[in-house]
Amino acid sequence: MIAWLSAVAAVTVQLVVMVAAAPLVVGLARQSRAWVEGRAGAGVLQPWRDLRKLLLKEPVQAEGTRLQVAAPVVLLATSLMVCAQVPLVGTVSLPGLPGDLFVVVSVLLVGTVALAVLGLDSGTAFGGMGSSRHMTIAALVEPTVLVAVFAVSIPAGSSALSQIMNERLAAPSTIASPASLMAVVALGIAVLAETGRLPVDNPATHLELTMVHEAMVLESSGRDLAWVELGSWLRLAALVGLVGNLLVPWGQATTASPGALLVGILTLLAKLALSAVVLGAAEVFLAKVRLFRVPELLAGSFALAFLAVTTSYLVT
Amino acid sequence: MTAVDLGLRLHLALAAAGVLVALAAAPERRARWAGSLAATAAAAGLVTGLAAMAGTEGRLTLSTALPLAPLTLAPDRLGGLFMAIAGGVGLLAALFGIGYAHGPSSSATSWAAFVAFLPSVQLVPAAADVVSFLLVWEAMAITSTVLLLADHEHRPQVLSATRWYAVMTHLGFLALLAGFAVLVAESGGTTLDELARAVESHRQQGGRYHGALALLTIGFAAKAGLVPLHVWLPRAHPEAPSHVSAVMSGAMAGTGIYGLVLIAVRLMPEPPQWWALALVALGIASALYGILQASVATDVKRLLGYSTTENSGLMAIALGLAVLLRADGETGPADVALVACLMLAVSHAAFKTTLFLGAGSVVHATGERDLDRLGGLLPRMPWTATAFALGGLGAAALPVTAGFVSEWVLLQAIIHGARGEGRVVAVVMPLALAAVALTAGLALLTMVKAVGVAFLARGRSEAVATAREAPAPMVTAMLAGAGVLVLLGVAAGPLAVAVAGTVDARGILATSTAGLHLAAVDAGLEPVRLTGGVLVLTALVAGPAILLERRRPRRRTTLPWGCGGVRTSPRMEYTATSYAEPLVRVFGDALRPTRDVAVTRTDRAWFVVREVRFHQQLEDVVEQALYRPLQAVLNRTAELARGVQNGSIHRYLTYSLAALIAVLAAVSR
Amino acid sequence: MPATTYAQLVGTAAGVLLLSAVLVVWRRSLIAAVRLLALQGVALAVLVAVMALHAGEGALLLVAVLVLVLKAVVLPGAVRRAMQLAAGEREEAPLLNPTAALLACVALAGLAYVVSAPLVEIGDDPALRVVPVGVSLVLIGLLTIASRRRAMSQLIGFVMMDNGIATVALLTAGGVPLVVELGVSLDVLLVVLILAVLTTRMRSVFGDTDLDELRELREE
Amino acid sequence: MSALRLARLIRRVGRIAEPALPAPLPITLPAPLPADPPTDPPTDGRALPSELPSELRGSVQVRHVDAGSCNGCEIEVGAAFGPVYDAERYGARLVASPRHADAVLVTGVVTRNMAEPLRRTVEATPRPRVVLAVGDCAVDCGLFARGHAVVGPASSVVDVDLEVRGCPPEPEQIVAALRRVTGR
Repeated sequence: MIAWLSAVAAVTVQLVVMVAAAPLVVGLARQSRAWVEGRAGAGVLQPWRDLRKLLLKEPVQAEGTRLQVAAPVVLLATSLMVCAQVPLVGTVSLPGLPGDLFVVVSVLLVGTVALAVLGLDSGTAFGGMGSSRHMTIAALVEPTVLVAVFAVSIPAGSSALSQIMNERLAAPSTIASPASLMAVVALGIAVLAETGRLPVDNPATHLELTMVHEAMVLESSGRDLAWVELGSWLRLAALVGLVGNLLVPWGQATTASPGALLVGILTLLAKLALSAVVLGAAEVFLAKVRLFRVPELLAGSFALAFLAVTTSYLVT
Repeated sequence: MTAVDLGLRLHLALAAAGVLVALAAAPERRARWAGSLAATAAAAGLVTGLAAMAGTEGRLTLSTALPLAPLTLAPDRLGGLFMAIAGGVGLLAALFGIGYAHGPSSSATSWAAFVAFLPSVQLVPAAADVVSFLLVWEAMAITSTVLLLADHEHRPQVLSATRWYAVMTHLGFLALLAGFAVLVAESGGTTLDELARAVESHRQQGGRYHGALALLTIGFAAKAGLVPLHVWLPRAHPEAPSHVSAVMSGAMAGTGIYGLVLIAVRLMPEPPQWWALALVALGIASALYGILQASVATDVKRLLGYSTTENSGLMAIALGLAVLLRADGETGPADVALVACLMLAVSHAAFKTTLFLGAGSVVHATGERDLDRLGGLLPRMPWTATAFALGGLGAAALPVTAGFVSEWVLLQAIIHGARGEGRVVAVVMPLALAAVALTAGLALLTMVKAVGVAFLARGRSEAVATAREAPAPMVTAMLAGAGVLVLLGVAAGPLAVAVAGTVDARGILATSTAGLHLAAVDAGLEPVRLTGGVLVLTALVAGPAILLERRRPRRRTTLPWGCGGVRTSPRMEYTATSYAEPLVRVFGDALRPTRDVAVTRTDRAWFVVREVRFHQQLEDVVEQALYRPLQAVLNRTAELARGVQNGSIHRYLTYSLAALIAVLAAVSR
Repeated sequence: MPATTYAQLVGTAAGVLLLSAVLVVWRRSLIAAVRLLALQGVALAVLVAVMALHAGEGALLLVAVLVLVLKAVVLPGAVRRAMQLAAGEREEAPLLNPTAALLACVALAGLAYVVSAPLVEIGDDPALRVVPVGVSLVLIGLLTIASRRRAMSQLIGFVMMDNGIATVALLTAGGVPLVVELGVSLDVLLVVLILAVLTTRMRSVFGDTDLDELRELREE
Repeated sequence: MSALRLARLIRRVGRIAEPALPAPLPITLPAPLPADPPTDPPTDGRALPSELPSELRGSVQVRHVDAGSCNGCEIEVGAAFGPVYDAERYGARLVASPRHADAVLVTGVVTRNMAEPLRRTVEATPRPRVVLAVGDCAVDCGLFARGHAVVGPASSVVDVDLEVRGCPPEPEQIVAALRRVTGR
């Protein structure tokens, strides 16, 4: 019972930290981008200000739309579920919910579907367009994700994330092996595609015809939009945090003691901050690739993931 | 007398009564009576199957039916599983049919064929000897052909579809006949057990054994709809009445998979490696090709038909991997893969039945199967929409449905399977994983497209405007299918254990919360807790949302945001065709679309465009490349053969004479 | 050198070899391809050096230095020189689109893994486990030659094949005799130079180095 | 441009945003009415007597509507959101849909074809919302008054909360008007 309670407490802490940090990750990425561009920038807290304002506003809903209320809530709930299952602050997981990677991926996909359905539901040309592109990319990313997962799960002999992390903590030499590096790079590309970042999608675009993510939410407003935004930011933060933890697993709490959790929180925040700065700055150097060149990028990442699996057979 | 004994007799009796009632009853009562009897018979079959699955033995021998050999029906545990699947599907389909069947599909012939079709599908897995197996198999083929023909007077494409179906299904039958004939000749007996024993002792003989294996595989693969023998599927499914399509896809395709599993576990245990590799290759090709065609299809029933090919492909992959892994000594993952194959069969039956019935309900209400002309049905048909969406969730393998659980088990088998020393296995595993992953991704897109385009946004044609929810029996059947799908997804552990029992798979355990624990590969899944977690988190979000809803109510506007445009119409929405357009481009090499754009200009000026028409056609590439040339050759041969037959009685008698001489020559040698 | 470190170093070098080959197929830019070729040379040299240190053979260390000079500096340099002669051609327009080429790479890597089983099993040296990488390099090099238009890419594919052969030879024979390795590499250098000259000639005649244009030379 | 050259350029240029001016007057304070004569030199954004909503403090998403402008104002609006004036640092951002917007920024005289779209755009914007008329044309038709395709200034079609004069207005003025809304 006590073990159960402390696990719940650890997961709750992780959820709270992620909800607080996810907008800051986006804010920091935008801010670092602004610095590189020679701007002053809106400040790291800007996403939080945006959220507060959106929650205070009156949402507008068009006739004939049915899922504008439910779909954003589902998206946010699945993002929270992902945050609860992925080892971020620590590898402590709820008993019976070991954060199996395949389960995490399918929970993520439920969120993806919620967003795609939201776009179709709006009944406008742009909503359908965004939804179609979003699902196409999601479908093509899927092999990369699963094969990369396969590659990182080989040393641990399990697809449960906490076990993978523990294995990496126990044998750091596996982290720097070519197989693991290739898999993490492939996973990184997949994360960029899945979360709608450059070079697959431009989160700051105003041009409807180039949109993917934005086109689906053109119809949402007020708190509906707030849920969508927070949900997407949580996805980004959780996945970036996961990749960060795969590369640098140290600092994660392996027990639910307060001290370990504190260390876990601090190292997680440091990893997230570093990734956000790198992400924001790197995006200045990237151009969005044409939609029909995206498969090329994804095929590349798939090849990396596959080679990660074969090279992991070579070096044991 | 055991439950199975009783069940088999009851099942046959009820079905026979159903056929008689269908032929005799007055038209206005026919549907209710024949449908109810069919449903009861199917229910009896379901219970019998479940009992057999649990290990109850029983047999029904009809010694006088045929002069040569007695017919024996004695389902073993594996047969019981597939019998139960067919029973469940048949029950829902019959229930649905009561409200659905109208026009030609409610004629006496159609109902009689339907009532006879259900038991034939259920008794294939119950057959204990070759003769009864082939007999029931053929009955299944004939009754389904009759059902398919129901609407032939109104729609010419029905005839073409039936022709394809009849030819393919009989070629498959011939392959089975030949394959079994070889085995029977080897063993001297006709029961499946005798065959298995003969195979055991003749394993080293080579040639014949491999030939029989190949023939049987072709026969079963054609029924399961594996590429390249799938061509009848996307034609027959759209043209059959929807409750018939549900049985054809959910249960009849399952008999093909049953046959393949039967080969691998009972008839010829430890099949050779080439067979397993061929099965995996066929499976990968079917899964990818099927889902690719489904994702670009606009006819909702054609889409579902191709999706059947995809799912059969997944099952074939799982079965092939199970055989490969067992040959490699990896019994743990091999058992998991085998269980995955059977779970996929169960979940496929559940979601495909729901989806076909849902599609039938849409056709019933609107008369449209073309997604491009549907839309906005959610407020008009909320129950159909709910059931169809849940079915879509299952087909896309998302939690918490049986589809998700079975795909998860398959993935676990794959990632734990590659630990051995076998190099072939080591390379096949990641390839299979990639194929399964891409299939899952495309299935997700396909189902979002089907559900989203048909039920959300605004209607794209007038047919939608008058749509009304289906009558009670249909709604009940659809919702029951969806309910089973979710229930099996939540109770993953018991499902897996029950399925594992039928093939003696070890290391598949259920936890106290109906979760699934794969002891063989040390992996666990807890759908109940997962659902609980998601529900708690949803409540966490929904709470504030409801609170805010009170404080700041939302404002309704008439139009969605259309860039301030004054004329926005439903015609501007994305259609199913446009939804799949990026995929058509990405996979252009594999799909080979033919497109043409016709621009009509005004007479006055070249640059004033009056109208632009875009037409895209996506044919089945396999059919084009493989069957058309074959057909051409056949036609040419037939033309030549016509010279043989000129109506002259003398010439026919000469043929007889020549034949007689030839036979005598052959015998005397 | 401890056995585990040795195995890991060999693995890393092999990983870089394979990765650089795949990246050559992925990228369209020819300049990037030449840089990747140099990287591949370095990885090969490291592989040789690691084996030399492990076996404690001075001669093998000499081979490592030679490999470094030849494959990381001279050969890429020659290819780059050829490219400068055929100025203005920086982008490959492949016959096979990169998506398909990458998937083909994946298939070839799998094939290499399966077919090199007999080579791997000739000893229990951990270095032998990476023989499939060499075989994949040969196959991917051939794929590059077959699927690309520009003469420059053919050069690159050719050098990749040579690297692959060298890797296999090195790993299985515990180091090719110095003379043989030198001879082969010089052969390749010669081929590169000849092709470079040919390319320039082609360019001055056709204004392009699209090899499909060579079809026009056929007498009819 | 290669990544290396881009990096060098970034290092050489450094920060190009101009230093921030002191924060504007508190938004709840109603500003005086315009002193009517149109020859009045353009000043920074003047709030009409209505109060600006406090919900928008710190974050304003702007939907820009060109109701019939000569594109002079567009250039200045673009400059206001560019790196030099950097309106984003005060919490303002251009967005692609009025559903996401808090402010509708109107430039140009309202032409007949754009009157209905403008009305719809404002209608599609969730409340509380602010409408800014930027440039002389949007404020009082400027040069194009009494044109045959002109409906009138923005205020003749929708309720305008803030006006920015100038033909075209300078980016500082646009930024100042936006800062009145964000209060930063």
